[in-house]
Formats: sequence, structure tokens, C-alpha cells
Amino acid sequence: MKNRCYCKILDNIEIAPSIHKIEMERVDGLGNIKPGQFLHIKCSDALLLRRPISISYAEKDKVGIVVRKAGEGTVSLCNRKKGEILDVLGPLGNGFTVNDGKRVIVIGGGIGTAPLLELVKNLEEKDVTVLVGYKDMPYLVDDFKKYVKVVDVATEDGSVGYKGYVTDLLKAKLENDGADIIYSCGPEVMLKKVQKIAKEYKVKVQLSIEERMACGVGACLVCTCKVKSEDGVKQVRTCKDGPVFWGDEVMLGE
Amino acid sequence: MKNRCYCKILDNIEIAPSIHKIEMERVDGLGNIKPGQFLHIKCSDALLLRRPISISYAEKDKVGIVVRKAGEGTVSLCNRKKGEILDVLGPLGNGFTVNDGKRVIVIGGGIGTAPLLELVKNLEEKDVTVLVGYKDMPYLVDDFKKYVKVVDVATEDGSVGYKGYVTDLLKAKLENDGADIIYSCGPEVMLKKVQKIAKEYKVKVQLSIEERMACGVGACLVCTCKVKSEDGVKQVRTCKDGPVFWGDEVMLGE
Amino acid sequence: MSVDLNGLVLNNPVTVASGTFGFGREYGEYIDLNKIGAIAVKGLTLEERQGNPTPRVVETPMGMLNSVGLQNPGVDYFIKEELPYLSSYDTKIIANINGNTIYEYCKLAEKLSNTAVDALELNISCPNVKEGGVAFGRDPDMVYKVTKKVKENTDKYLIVKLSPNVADIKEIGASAESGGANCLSLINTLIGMGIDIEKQKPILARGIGGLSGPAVKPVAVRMVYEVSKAVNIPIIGMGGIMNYQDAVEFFLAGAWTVAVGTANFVNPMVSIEILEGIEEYLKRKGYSSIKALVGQLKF
Amino acid sequence: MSVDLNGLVLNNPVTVASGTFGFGREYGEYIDLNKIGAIAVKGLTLEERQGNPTPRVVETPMGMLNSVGLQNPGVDYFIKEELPYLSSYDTKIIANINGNTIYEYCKLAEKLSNTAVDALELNISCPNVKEGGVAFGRDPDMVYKVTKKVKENTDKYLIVKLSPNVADIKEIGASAESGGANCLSLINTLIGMGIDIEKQKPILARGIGGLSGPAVKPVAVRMVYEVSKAVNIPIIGMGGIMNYQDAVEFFLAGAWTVAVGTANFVNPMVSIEILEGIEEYLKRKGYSSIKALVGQLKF
Ligand SMILES: Cc1cc2nc3c(=O)[nH]c(=O)nc-3n(C[C@H](O)[C@H](O)[C@H](O)COP(=O)(O)OP(=O)(O)OC[C@H]3O[C@@H](n4cnc5c(N)ncnc54)[C@H](O)[C@@H]3O)c2cc1C
Ligand SMILES: Cc1cc2nc3c(=O)[nH]c(=O)nc-3n(C[C@H](O)[C@H](O)[C@H](O)COP(=O)(O)OP(=O)(O)OC[C@H]3O[C@@H](n4cnc5c(N)ncnc54)[C@H](O)[C@@H]3O)c2cc1C
Ligand SMILES: Cc1cc2nc3c(=O)[nH]c(=O)nc-3n(C[C@H](O)[C@H](O)[C@H](O)COP(=O)(O)O)c2cc1C
Ligand SMILES: Cc1cc2nc3c(=O)[nH]c(=O)nc-3n(C[C@H](O)[C@H](O)[C@H](O)COP(=O)(O)O)c2cc1C
Ligand code: FES
Ligand code: FES
Repeated sequence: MKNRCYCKILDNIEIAPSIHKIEMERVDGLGNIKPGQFLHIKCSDALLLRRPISISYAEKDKVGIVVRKAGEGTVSLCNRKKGEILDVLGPLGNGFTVNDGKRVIVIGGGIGTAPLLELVKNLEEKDVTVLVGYKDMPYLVDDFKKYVKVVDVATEDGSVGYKGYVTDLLKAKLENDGADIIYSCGPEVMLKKVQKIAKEYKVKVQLSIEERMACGVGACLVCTCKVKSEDGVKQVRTCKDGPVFWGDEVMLGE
Repeated sequence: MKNRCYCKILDNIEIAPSIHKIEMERVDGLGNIKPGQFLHIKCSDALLLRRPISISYAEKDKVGIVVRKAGEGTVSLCNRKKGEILDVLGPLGNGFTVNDGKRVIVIGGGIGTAPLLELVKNLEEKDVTVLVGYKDMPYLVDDFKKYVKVVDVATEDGSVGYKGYVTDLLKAKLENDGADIIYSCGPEVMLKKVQKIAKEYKVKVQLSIEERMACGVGACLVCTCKVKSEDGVKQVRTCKDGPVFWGDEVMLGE
Repeated sequence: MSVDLNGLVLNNPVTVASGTFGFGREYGEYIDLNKIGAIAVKGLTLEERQGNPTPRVVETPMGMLNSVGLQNPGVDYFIKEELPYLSSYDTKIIANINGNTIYEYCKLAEKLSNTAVDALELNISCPNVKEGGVAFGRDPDMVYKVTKKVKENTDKYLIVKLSPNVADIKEIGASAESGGANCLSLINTLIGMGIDIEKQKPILARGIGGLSGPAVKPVAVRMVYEVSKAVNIPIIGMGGIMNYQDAVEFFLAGAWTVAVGTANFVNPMVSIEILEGIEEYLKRKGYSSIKALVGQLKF
Repeated sequence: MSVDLNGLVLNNPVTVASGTFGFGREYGEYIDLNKIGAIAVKGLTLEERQGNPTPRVVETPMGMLNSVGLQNPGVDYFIKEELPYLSSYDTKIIANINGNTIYEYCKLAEKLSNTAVDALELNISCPNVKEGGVAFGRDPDMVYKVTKKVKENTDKYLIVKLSPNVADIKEIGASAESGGANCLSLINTLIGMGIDIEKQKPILARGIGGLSGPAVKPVAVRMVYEVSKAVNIPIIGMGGIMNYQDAVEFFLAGAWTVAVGTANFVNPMVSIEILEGIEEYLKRKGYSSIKALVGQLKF
């Protein structure tokens, strides 16, 4: 039977303004972890619901998450201290499908870069390009560099790397080299562009999307999104059937 | 203008099972403190209302409280750590009247002994007897001994001092030596006995009582109790007009 | 710790609330469903429903608003694809049914009558559908009528689920009783709204939603107490139950059984923990059965 | 940031709710009362009232139940002993009045007509009195009648305070408007109950009480939104406002002014902090007046 887990916080550091990397014990209850899966975390006693946070990396005895202070829940989470115990449910969700194709592009925007770290760790045999975009201050770039040679950075203000959107880099890469598959996570506007570009270049793409959640396990139906399939449009649950969907199926923001 | 104060916790130690002594910074905003006054403390973000906790002792640059884990609020308070900041309102309430009579008996039961410490500190010129009663494990006894010679302890199980109720000691003391005034704080059953005994021996008595509170400052009227006066029974606010009342006036549990 | 709701016998008095437990599969991975008194399944309609657009949830102070809007695969699919799974467990199955008209309610009852479901729960109180729903739940005559008609169309044990968005819930409960309800369940959600002040629009795509969770518990306990004084049929109490202490409040107020809703989202194991807590409480207080506790409020 | 409620002009749109601010004296030690838009005083009755026995308060998840039961020194005492103090401040004074009969409401209005109070607030919704109170607030005809009668007996600006314990608050609001109300205030408290499971009795001596605080905010915002669509008079919005963000939700939903209640108990300075927050929000969003924000919900 699955269970909720109590994981001790091993470390909590601010890696960029308002961005924390939190490392916790990997207790046995967590079981296997696939890249793209998330934890559903009770951030504070003062908040009723859990918050979905992607697993950024998993090692033998620890699990790392990267959290952006977005509101009350994530602020509380970022304020939790080393030694405190986190109440987590998971790993939840489907995760990325990693066995498709050789030439891979991994493209992330902002906090959406977090889950891609565990993904690239699982793409060792492949020919991987990582494209990451940020508003201003990049983070996790060095972590990506541990696993892949090509990590191209874009910032909107041009402070680091290419000045502009990371999707421009995607377009250029596809134009020059092509790819077999694209994996992406980031804000909805970015995912929509990635989806469109992938279609244009006829490359398969997996998108990890976000939706407000309550249960996180597929029971409450508050997190649905729409996917197109042969028998028409179907509603699926982001938490259980996702958060990763094929780009030619998922209907973003509809 | 009065204000709420943010006081850093300087120390928090468990002085008996489920009883914590918490010392905090005495910030300027707290102003003057009279014995018997209380602080209205925000114990946790997860709870809406503050909790009234007596000032147990006040020194030049620190204030001490003694808290019994009674429920969610006091448990949270006892779990607060050194270095954390407490949001407090106060000092609130009237406090004890300390200028009456020479031969003084101070009698407390359980956590009701806490505010009596600051009281005895302010009775230096007097002839003071302290009587304190507990279920089993006494606490604060050594603190009282710093200020008064006679500190008689009663425990219900007889593990320390007299076996039985502290009100038995009061009766004996009055029988043998009499007194000019009694000050008391403790559970309602005890206060009722003290009130009765004081009446029997015709000794003035001040009782510090407890009532559930919301505002703590006299505005909401949830904490009323009844006092008899010449013009009949009047309703007064425990938080503002009390928590200390004269024994011949206050109507306990009515 | 079995409890007999005048004809519907549950293994124990902890059930799960409709819409918070899907069709059981998801939480079946976390707990042994045999240990739950009954499972009220997600609200069913005659046809498949897509429900409302997202966002469908807002967190509020110690509560949540949902506007799922009765998304469900339709009653036929339920009977064919979900019921067999549920029936494999030793727990009672409550089919929560939702119509826009009395005819639809009757049709739903008919379809479920020869199936393995143990009881029907007439949801006349869902705030998330545009027609029918709420209007039914607010008008005592309509409540009487729909209850009576459905009762005529089924042999199943009939529970009527009451809306808290009324002036006098006693009156509504009494109407359902007169109409032939075997049992009442309450409360459904209070209607609420949450606004995003930066975007200056409601957070829920549909604007309003149903408030559940600890925030509503005081209202729910009061309503269960009121209704229990006004009717002679069993009550399933719910609204903000997070732990055994909350559950005991409902029993004391007059509920024969409790249902756990929103709490499942926070802790998938909570219903079992609540059951264990109740067992200990009964032992500690010297009660030989849950029934002995029901309505024992000294007041 | 003054706001004109069609005749009643407040220095700013942050007021304090009746029963949570006494007669101003206590919080006058913490804040400059001149900085508050208006003060609604503790509910007044013709005669002095002792209110309910204690305990009168229960904390609930992000809320509280109170059963003060309109303890007050009576309207004559108020006029003589409290009003002069309040009048010394540059803020509007709202007298919250409570009767058991229409006659009593009229009598109260009469007594207050030639005094320094700026407005009357007809509380037809207090859940803590046995007669009158709630019954008035639930019946549209009664609401119309009492409003009309009181209006005939006074020249004062008349606010009618609505109860949330109704099925359709739009209807009640509209009745008050037809009766001649200049303004509506909402919500009063939801009726709730809390039980001590060890003693097996209600925590409040009176059993039930009024729920206020953040827990009720989603319900309050929804009701303000609904009523604002149904009437053409100003609305004073309240229910769980703890910070400026909450206040802005109410403005967007259609409140012309907000009232802060339970939050005062947590933070005596909160009304001023909320006012400052609103000022910054207006600046940040480019509004030149609070009025420009009212009802601007995009939905
Ligand atoms: C599958 C998944 C994985 C995620 N992984 C990460 C991650 O690795 N790191 C990270 O920092 N964030 C991640 N997020 C986003 C994160 O869940 C939200 O930022 C967080 O829920 C906001 O909560 P809050 O209380 O801080 O903010 P508030 O804005 O106060 O939240 C209010 C409510 O809105 C919901 N909400 C707000 N923003 C989002 C959002 N973007 N997605 C879903 N719900 C939202 C919250 O859950 C909450 O119920 C992920 C979201 C999903 C769905
Ligand atoms: C003037 C005054 C001085 C006090 N001084 C101290 C002190 O120095 N040390 C100490 O440990 N305790 C003191 N108490 C009691 C303390 O306030 C309660 O134990 C505390 O409020 C319980 O809150 P809780 O959340 O832990 O318990 P819960 O039982 O969960 O509280 C639930 C509610 O009941 C109220 N409540 C419960 N018990 C009491 C009580 N005895 N008095 C008032 N309200 C109560 C709480 O405020 C809260 O609103 C004092 C009380 C008063 C009125
Ligand atoms: C996400 C969600 C969906 C719900 N769907 C239904 C439903 O389909 N039918 C129904 O009768 N009640 C539904 N409810 C109401 C619950 O069954 C229950 O009455 C309510 O949530 C109060 O209990 P709680 O506070 O424990 O959640 C739903 C509640 C939630 C939170
Ligand atoms: C302790 C207390 C006493 C109250 N007394 C009154 C009253 O006398 N008259 C009245 O109209 N409302 C009274 N109310 C209701 C408030 O004015 C307000 O409508 C309600 O509390 C909701 O706002 P809040 O959640 O900000 O407190 C009282 C509320 C509380 C908490
Ligand atoms: S969050 Fe409950 S189904 Fe996805
Ligand atoms: S607690 Fe509000 S008047 Fe005493």
C-alpha cells in the first residue's frame, strides 16, 4: 500500500532570489521515482491543501526539490529549516517517457527547469541539448552541466546568455540540427510556443503542465485538462494522467 | 499609543512535564508591568485568536512566562524556539493591588502559581507566606524561595510536601497566624475554596480568574463575569476590569 | 463497530463523501477499502458530463472552494465499468445521483435499482450546476416531491443530501422525511467565491464554488444538531471532519454515521485514522456501541 | 480617500464592524480613531441587556463563534455616556440597533434621531437573541416592513444589516431596498456550534453562536457579489477581512466600503494597516478613487 512519507530536511539553500533548493531524506516509502513525477507537500499547518512540487533530482538517499516563492504555501516551504520534517505524498503523476529517440532537446523555462534535471540524468546514452530560459537570474545551470555538454541559457534581459526567449534557441536548434524528441516544462505561454514549434518541425514533444490541484492522486477531478485523441476530446487528470502529456494531444489553456 | 510588540524568545525550557518557562526580550513597547497582568499572545499562524498568558516575572530586559500545554495554542507556544519572534499584546488587565496590609498570604494552584512570582517580588517589605499546590510535580518553588522564606508546598499525591490540597494549608495558616490579605490564582475550584475560607476568616482576598477571551482589551465582551456591588450584580470584563477581582465581589462560575 | 441505519447496515460508521473519493480506485492504493463503512461515489448524471472549466479549486482559510460541476462518465458507464470494482470490496456503495428534473432523478434511480449499489443518495444540493440542483434543495415542497417520486421508482435505501444554503434546514429535512427518505446526509457545500485581486477576476472559472473543509465544520455541526431534533430518520453527518474529535462532535450532535470529504485530499489514510480514534474514544468513555453515543449531547 | 455612500460621506472606506469595537474607547488606545471611516458601535437595545452566560466564545478553524447576545448598556446610556466620547472624533458613528419587535426598532430609531450619530444600522440578523432577530432577517416581507417603518421614524441615514443564514440573500437585500434602506451591510455571522467532546456538551453556554473570521470570507464575498447585482444602493462589505487583499476582494465584488470585525481582536492596528494597503493598491493599479474600483470584477 502507498502511504504518506515523513522526510527530514537535509538542506535548504537559496540558489537565486526567491528560489530555494531543498534536499530531503529519501525514505523507503517513496519507492521508485521517475523523472517528471512530483511530490504533494504539506507546506504549513496554516494551509489546508498540499502543494505539488516536482522532484528535481533523486539520489540514493536523498531527494531534491527546487521551489519558487509564489505565494503563502511556497513561502512557508522555503522557510522550513534543516532538520524539520516534511509531510509528503508521492511520487505522483506519470513522469516523462524516456525511451523515444536519440537526439533529444530538453527545454525549460524558469522554475520549470527543476524537474528537467532528473530527466537529463536519465538520458545518459542520448545526444542531449539543454535549453533553459529565465527572466534574469539563471539557476541550476551548473547542475545541468554535470550531465550534458551543451547547456544554452537565455535570459529575457540578456544578463546571461542569449537575450530573448528560450524558444528562439529551440527554433534555431531545430532549424540547424533537428531532433527526435523534445521534453519541456515551463510557464504555459512558453509551452504553447514549444508545442507550436514542435508541430512546425514535426518533432515529437512531451510537455509537463501545471494545474491547480487538491487531492493530487486522481480522485477529486479539480485538475482536469483536455487531450485530443482519435475518439475526440477527452478530459484527463493532470495529477494522475499527467502532468506530462504529448504535445500533439494536450490542449493548453482550453 | 499602545501597540503590539514583537519579542524575541531568549530561552524556552521545560521546567516540569508539559510546563515551559519562556523568556522573551522586554521591548520598550511593553512599558510598565504590574504583577497579575497578562500578555495576549499569537501562538501560531494556524490559530486565529491570541491566548492570554500571565506575566510570571519581569526583569529589566526580559519578561518570563510559564505555560502549561493545555491545547493547540499552548502546545504551539511551548514548541516555539529560542530566536523566534513572539507577537504579543500587553501588558493587559488590571493586576494585583499590592498596597493592602502587612501580613500577606500568596496561594497558588498549578499553573496559577506563575503570575504570583512577579507578585511576591513586589511584596518585599511585607511578611509573606507562599502556599503552592500541585497535582504531582511542583515547579517554580525555588523561584519563590528567592524572594520569600516560607514557601509551603502541597501535592495531591503527596510526592512533595503536604499531601492534599493547598487550601488545607491556607486554612491552617489562617487558623494559626491569621493574615491581612490573601492573593490567589489557580483553578476555579481552588479559587472558590479560597474565597470561602477568606470569608470565614474575614480576610480580604484578591483572586485572579480565567475566562475565555477574544480581544483581550475589553472590546468584544466575550469574557464577562459577574461582580456584586452596592447597586446589585454587575457584569464586568475579565480582560480589562480583571483578571484580578476582590473575593467578596466576584461571583465565580455563575 | 457496525451501525444499522434502520435497514442499511454498515461495518462501521466512517464513510467517505461523494466527490472526494472518485470511484474508490485511487484511494484503494492507500487504504484497504474493506475498512470503510461506505463509499459515496462521485455524483452521477444520466449522461456523461464534462463539468466546469478550470480552475476548479481555490484554497480559502481552512477550507476550499470547488467547482468540479459534476464531471462524471454517466450512470451507465458507472454501472458497467466502476461498480464491479467497488463491489469486490466488503463496503457499502452509495450512488450519489444528480438530475436537472424529477424525471432525471427517477430515471437514475431506476437504472441503479437492479445493480449492486446499496443505497442512493439524492443530491438536491450541488451548487455547481446551473439548472435544478440548488433550486430543488431550497424548496421544501420540491424536496418532498422529488423524494417521493424517486422512492416510488426504486427499492433501494434512499438517502437525501441536504444543502446548507437554506434559511431553515430543519424544514427541508422534515420534507425529505415525509417524502419517504430512509436517511439524510448533510451538509453539502456552502456557496462561496474567491477573487484574484491582481487579475481582478474570480479564481474559479465559473465564479462561484462550493466551500468545504474545516472552515464549515461549526455550521455543519449546528445543522446536524438541528435536523436531528426535527426528524426520526438516521443522519450521515459531514462537513470539515479532519480527525476523530471532529467526528465525535457530529455523533454527539446526532449523526449516526459520519462522512469524510476534503480531509481525504490532505491525508489519504485519514478515514482509517478517524475510525481508530473513534474506537479508542468509545472504549475510553465506556460506550459499547457507536449508537450509544449518537445524540448524547448534554444541552 | 473619501467615499460617498449616496449621502453618508466617509473619510475613507475602512470601517469597523458592530460588536467588535465596543464603543471605540478600547481601540482608541491603539489607533487614532480619526483614521477610521466609520465606527459601528456594539448592538444597542432599548433596555440594558446582560447578554448570554459564558463561555461566549469558541475558536474554530480560522474562525470564531460568539454568543455575546447583545450585552449592552441600553440606548439611553449610550447616548448619554458613550456618544459624546465618540463624537469627539472625526469619524462617522453608526448606531447598530436591535429590537424584538418593529415597535422596538422604531423606538430605538426615534431615540437616536436627534443625536450625533450619523447613521442607523438595523441589525435584523443577530443569531444570538431568542425572539425577533433572525426571524426578521429571513423573511423578505418582514424586512420590507421593518425597514419602511423605521425609515418613517427617522431622518437618519439607514443601513440594513443582512443575515447570511438565508437561502436567497438577493431577495432580502432587495426587500430592504424597497423598504427605503439607504445602504446594506453584510454579512452578519453564520450560525454554528462547537462541542466539547470530553464534557459532551456545547462549548458555548448558549449552545449556538455566530461564526465570523476568515473561515466565512468566501461566503461573504459571494453574497456581496450577489446582492450588488440585485440592488442599486451602496453596500458595506464584511466577513473575515484580515488584510488589504481581503478588502480589495470585497470592493471588486461590489462593496463601496468594508468593515473589519474579528481581525481587530487579532491585531488592534489592523484597520489602519488595511487602509494603507488599499491606498497602495489603488496607486499601483492606477485608480484615482476607491469608487473606481467598486464592482470592477471581470466576470
Ligand atoms: C505538477 C506540478 C509541479 C510543480 N512543480 C513545481 C516545482 O518544482 N517548483 C515550484 O516552485 N513550483 C512547482 N509547481 C507550482 C507550485 O505548485 C505552485 O507555485 C504552488 O502550488 C503555489 O502555491 P502557493 O501557496 O505558494 O501560492 P498561491 O498562489 O497562494 O496558491 C494558491 C493556490 O493556487 C494554486 N496554485 C498557484 N499557482 C499554481 C501553479 N503554478 N500550479 C498549480 N497550482 C498553483 C496552489 O496550489 C494553491 O492551491 C508545480 C505545479 C504542478 C502542478
Ligand atoms: C488572564 C489569564 C491568564 C492566564 N495565564 C496563564 C499562564 O500564565 N500560563 C498558562 O499556561 N495558562 C494561562 N492561562 C490559561 C491559558 O490562556 C489557556 O490554557 C489557553 O488559552 C488554552 O489555549 P489552548 O489553545 O492551548 O487550549 P484549547 O483548550 O485548545 O483552547 C481552546 C480555546 O479555549 C480557550 N481556553 C481554554 N482554556 C482556557 C483557560 N483556562 N482560560 C482562558 N481561555 C481558555 C482558549 O483561549 C481558546 O480560545 C491564562 C488564562 C487567562 C484568562
Ligand atoms: C471536490 C469536491 C467534489 C464534490 N462533489 C460532490 C458530488 O458530486 N456530489 C455531492 O453530493 N457532494 C459533493 N461534494 C460535497 C461533499 O460530498 C461534502 O458534502 C462536502 O465536501 C462537505 O464535507 P467536507 O467538508 O468533509 O469535504 C463534493 C465536495 C468536494 C470538495
Ligand atoms: C464578538 C462579536 C460581536 C458581534 N456583535 C454584533 C452586534 O452587536 N451587532 C451586529 O450587527 N453584528 C455583530 N457582530 C457581527 C459583526 O459585526 C460582523 O458582521 C461579523 O463578525 C462578520 O465580520 P468579521 O468576520 O470581520 O468579524 C458581532 C461579531 C462578533 C465577532
Ligand atoms: S488533484 Fe484531484 S484529481 Fe487531480
Ligand atoms: S476578551 Fe474581549 S472584552 Fe474581554
